[in-house]
Amino acid sequence: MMTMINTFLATKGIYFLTLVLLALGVAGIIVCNNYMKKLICMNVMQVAVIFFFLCLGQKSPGTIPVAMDTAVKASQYINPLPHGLMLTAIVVSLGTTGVGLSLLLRIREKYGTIEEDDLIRREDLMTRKNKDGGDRK
Amino acid sequence: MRKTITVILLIISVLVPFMAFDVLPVIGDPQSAPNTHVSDYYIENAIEECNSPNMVTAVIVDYRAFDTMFETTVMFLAGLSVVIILANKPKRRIPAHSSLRRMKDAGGRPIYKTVNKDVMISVIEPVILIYAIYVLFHGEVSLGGGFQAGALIGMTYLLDIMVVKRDRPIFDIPKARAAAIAGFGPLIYALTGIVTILGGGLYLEYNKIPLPIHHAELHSIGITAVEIGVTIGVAGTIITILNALMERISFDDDND
Amino acid sequence: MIENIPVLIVLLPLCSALLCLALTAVSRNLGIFAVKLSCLASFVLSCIQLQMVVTGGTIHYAIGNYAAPYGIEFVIDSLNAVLLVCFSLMGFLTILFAENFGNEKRPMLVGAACAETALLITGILGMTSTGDVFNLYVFLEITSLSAYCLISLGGSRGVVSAYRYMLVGTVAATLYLLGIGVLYSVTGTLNMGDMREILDQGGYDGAMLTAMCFLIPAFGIKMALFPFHGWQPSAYTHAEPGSRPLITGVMGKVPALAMFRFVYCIYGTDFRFVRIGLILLGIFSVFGMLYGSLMAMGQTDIRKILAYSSVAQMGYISLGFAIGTPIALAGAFLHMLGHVFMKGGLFFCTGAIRYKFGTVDINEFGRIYKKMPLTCGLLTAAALSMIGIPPTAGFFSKWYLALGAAGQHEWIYIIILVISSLLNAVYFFRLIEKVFIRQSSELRTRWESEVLELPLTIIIPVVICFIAIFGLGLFNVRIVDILLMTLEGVGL
Amino acid sequence: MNFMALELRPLCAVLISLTASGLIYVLGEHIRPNAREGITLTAAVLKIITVYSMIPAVLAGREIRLELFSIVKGVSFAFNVDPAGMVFACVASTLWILTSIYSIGYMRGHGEKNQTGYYAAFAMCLCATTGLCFAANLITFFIFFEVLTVATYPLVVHYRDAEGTFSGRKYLAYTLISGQIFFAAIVIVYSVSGTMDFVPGGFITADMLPMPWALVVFFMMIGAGIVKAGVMPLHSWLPAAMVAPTPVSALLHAVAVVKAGAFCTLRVVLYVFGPEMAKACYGADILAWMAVFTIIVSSFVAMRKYNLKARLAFSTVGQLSYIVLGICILTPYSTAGALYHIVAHAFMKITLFMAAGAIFVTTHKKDIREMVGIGRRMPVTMMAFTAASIGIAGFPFFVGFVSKANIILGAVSMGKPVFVATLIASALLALTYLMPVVLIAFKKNVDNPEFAERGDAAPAMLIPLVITAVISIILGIAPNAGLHLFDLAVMAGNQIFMPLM
Repeated sequence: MMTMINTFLATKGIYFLTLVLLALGVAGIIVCNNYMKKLICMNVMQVAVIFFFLCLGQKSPGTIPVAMDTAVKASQYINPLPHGLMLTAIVVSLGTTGVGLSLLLRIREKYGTIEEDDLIRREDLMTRKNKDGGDRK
Repeated sequence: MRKTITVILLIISVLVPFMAFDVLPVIGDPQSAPNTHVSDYYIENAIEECNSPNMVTAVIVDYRAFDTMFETTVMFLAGLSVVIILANKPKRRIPAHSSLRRMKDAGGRPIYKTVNKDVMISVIEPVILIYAIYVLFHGEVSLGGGFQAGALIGMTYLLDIMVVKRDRPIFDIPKARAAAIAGFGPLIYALTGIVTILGGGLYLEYNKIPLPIHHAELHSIGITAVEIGVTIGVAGTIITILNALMERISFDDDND
Repeated sequence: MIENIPVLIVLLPLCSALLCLALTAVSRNLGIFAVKLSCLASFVLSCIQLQMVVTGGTIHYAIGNYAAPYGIEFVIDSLNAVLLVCFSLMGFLTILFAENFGNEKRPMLVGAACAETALLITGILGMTSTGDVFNLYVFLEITSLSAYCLISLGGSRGVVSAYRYMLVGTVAATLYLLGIGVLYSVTGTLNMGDMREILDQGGYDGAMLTAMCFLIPAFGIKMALFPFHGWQPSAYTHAEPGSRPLITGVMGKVPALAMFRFVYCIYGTDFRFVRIGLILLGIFSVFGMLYGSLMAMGQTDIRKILAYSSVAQMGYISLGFAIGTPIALAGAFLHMLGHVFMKGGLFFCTGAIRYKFGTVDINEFGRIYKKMPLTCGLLTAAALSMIGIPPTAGFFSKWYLALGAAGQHEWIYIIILVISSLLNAVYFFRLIEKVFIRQSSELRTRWESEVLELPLTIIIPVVICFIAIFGLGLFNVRIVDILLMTLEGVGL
Repeated sequence: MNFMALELRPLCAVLISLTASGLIYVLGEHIRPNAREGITLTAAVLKIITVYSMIPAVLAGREIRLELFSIVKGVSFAFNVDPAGMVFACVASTLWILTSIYSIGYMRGHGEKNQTGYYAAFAMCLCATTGLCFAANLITFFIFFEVLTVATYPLVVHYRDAEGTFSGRKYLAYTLISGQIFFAAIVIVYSVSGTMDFVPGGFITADMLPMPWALVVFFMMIGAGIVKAGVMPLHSWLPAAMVAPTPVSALLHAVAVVKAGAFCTLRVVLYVFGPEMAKACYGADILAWMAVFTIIVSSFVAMRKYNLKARLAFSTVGQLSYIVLGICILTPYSTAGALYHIVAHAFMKITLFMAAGAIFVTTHKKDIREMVGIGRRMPVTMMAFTAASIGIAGFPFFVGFVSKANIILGAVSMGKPVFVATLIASALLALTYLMPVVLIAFKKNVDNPEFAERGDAAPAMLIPLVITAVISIILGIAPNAGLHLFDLAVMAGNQIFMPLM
């Protein structure tokens, strides 16, 4: 039993960790009431996927993929592709976070809150106000 | 309701991947599919084909250069979006919570008096800038590249606006202008591709750049050109976002 | 030069978007003009490309001249050649239309919004053409980011719905990334064609099933398929009016195309669990078709009606995928094409009515047809097409869907199609009733002209959508033939 | 070149009305009413010429066939002018011009609003009707059938009031639901048989559709037809649609809509399923009994209605079931009779409706009980009304006799005494609900001051209704007069049953 777990952890344990991270991110997005926390959870989730990809690029005897001399053997260096891909993913998540933050800023300026239930209450209030205004006209 | 969904989702998201553990490769296995199929080609041919010992750079800006072009565009897009989103201010504002009402809309950028202005401007900033340029041009051979260089330049700007008063900026770029400049970064990238098309090749086929030199050199030139584009794009975007946010945020420690 | 057309179609809107702000700073209309010109050029090029594909077969365009699994590849088969024509046309029309909704006093903001729309078009066109799964992700993010921004432009409600969409959309993108990560871990490639070849060797069923568990919710969220549609109604309702036709008409279709690519082109119908996936998809679509229509009945805001009807219409498209025979797939894609013009057209009408009268409440639409006959003509045509009255496009796509379902003996799908069209009829005839029959209400006209009912830049999209709805209907066989060139090989 | 021009005639007949409709919708508000109605009349005349010019070819036994382009994969958008379609097309195009003239009188006399929309939708209806007359296959037929459904809707809601809206909704509910079911049935038929071309005698065989399914599909297809034809219990939209102006009622009842339903029944029973299959799956029998039920019940309902138009509406419900019954008896005689009844009923019922409309415009009377002595004020109108009433009852030397006699002949030859009895009884019932109107109108010794002096309807209304009344008498005496419509009907009947004999 212990050996099984040990082998599992040694060979594939890291996947488990990334998936736990992912699950935490998803759960956070659903559970959290605060929009800022949701944004953080979103980032956690993205980081989990980035880990996942980097795990795929691991190679046991390999080193960083910068060629030391002209004769190159494939087994010497780790897989450069996931790193390249994840650079893109990081930039994308950065961009998304930036947009998310600025949206949050707008929300807070308009509604004065970034708590979800509070916000929904305020939206309802606004709708009712608009309707009343319409009737009065 | 929410809790139930969460529990279900958590169970699914942990359990479903469990069946995937069987199929996922063992960590560090040199014979696994991702480590053999395409990656071997990249590792073995990067120097010869792209004249770039840094294989990650070769992948990013040569083999998969098209991705990176749109990645830079995503940066630009994010900057532009922040500008657009923050361009409108609500006219009538719902009164904030009592907890929030304490924060006043001070306006203006915060000034950190703890940082020595003279040291910052005369010593640290030039060093960072030179380092950025080094990182930019050296990305091809060792670690580094356009993103890092752009980020460094952006940081210089951040330092600058932290130490200089608002009315006397050293280099002050309005956010719309900055966004326009950020647009030129990906444009340089895209135009590099257009040049290769004009040279008779396919898009971003660097060895068709119409210059009379060896094709390995052409790859270097192409890579450098797109890295410059990336740098401008990233630096411009960071400046844009900083400017846009600074106009709106009043830090809590403003009045301290 | 001619062989570079696939990439130029995507590049032209991109370059114009990047330049748009700088050009706007030079002169206030120059940026928008450049974007318009590039979108038109991109439409023309995609028409030429369609011709090339029809005569010469599938185009493989290796970017950087690196052969398929090593570099990024654009694959233009007859399917996405047709879709590219349709999407680029809609992009051009939206750019024309959007110019009327900017804030006159802030030219830089107008230019920026225009750049965002152009980037949205870039993302859509790129997602349609690409043959690389990671490249698809990058384009997906470009599409999403620009959509978040354009939705947030529609006032403070828009900001909130954009934020919600952003959270859900990012979850979808992350799930997509995870799905392709799993596929990458067993195949070691990111190229769609190469992935198909490796997966065809067999023995990857577990990984494929896992990836499918991630991919179906991912695409489901992005295309607003029924149980994942939560973000959609408020986002479509509050999006910026100028670019709304593009967001509502085209944005949901591209993930559907990507889903098709994964299910039929990468997985293939030999995949052991394909039946389970298709039945699941069928259940989603059936409930979506009923739910969307039922929800739409209860609304009074025309934008909300149309948003919920989109949930139902996406159900039609995924129903075609769930049936899976070439003819049903052709029906699904024909519906995709038709729905671009129907929903886009209806939102052009909504925008036009809002532009002229400043209202979106259908209870105030009393007899506006007297004042805007062209717009109301399109409104009627698009509504009839949604219901599926011949000879509009909607009828023929429904015909192929039903024929495919009959071929597979899925009688329940035919019954649902009939019920769904009748439910559509309920709320669309309510709309027609309001427009043509209700007592005229007193609406203040915001825009007056002796000659035209609306500015020319609104009339052109309206008229073209009108023609397209009937053209796609009457000449559907030509399009279906072109679509079947690809679909014959991949369907059940 | 000449050959090409000949072949395009069915398309021209459709396009003329379509063009007229488009022109009226676009230009209607910008040109004078005279010009607008000029468009209608010109189109009507052109259409009549086009349609009539095809009669000799059809009589000679040639079928004018025109395949345009593929409308769905494997099926083309095709027209095929056969005798049955020709009969209906002749009726519709002839009556269009008369109804148009009458409409001008009625609409102007009554000062109606929304006339542009009215004329545009009317032309659209005629376009659809002609299209479905000449349609060569199910999908072409269905396209025009649905266009007709939609184009009639604005006419039903013409007054834009609450009542009109309600009856519009009712109309749509009935026709759209049945239309969608028809659509599903077409899909099933196409997927089992692989063809959709109408064939005299049908193309569905028992091995394509096993028995219980054959009956289900039969009723799914026939549903659309019998809803439009107003067969009970699916008739209730038709009396509700009475709120529309009288010319619209004339169109619904006489020219296009209900006849399209009857024609749809004809096509489905005899050209898709065919006599053998229709009999084998018991569809024809069930339908025939529904028709018998409708004929009797509608007569009794009509007696209790005192609104003239409502009474006429229920009369239509009954008369249309004659056609359905004639089709379902499945003999050449009865089929010819049913087809000819399309002609007969069209001319008689349009006379009645035009008369009712003329009375309404001239005296604003709707209720029969208020019309005592009206014959004195409007003698010509009421004479025409009388003639048409007698015709409906099926008296010899009136057009109704020819058709009913043929249907009865068919029933006799099939040995169905109940059908014969029903037909004869209904003739008497028709007398009992239409004759009172005539008797009240010409009641002697009444001095109703309203109707004291003579003042008949305006010529634009009077002339068409006199013409239709005269035609219905002429056709009764000489069924083949002019257009050889009776020959066409007989030809159609023979065509269908030829393979069986």
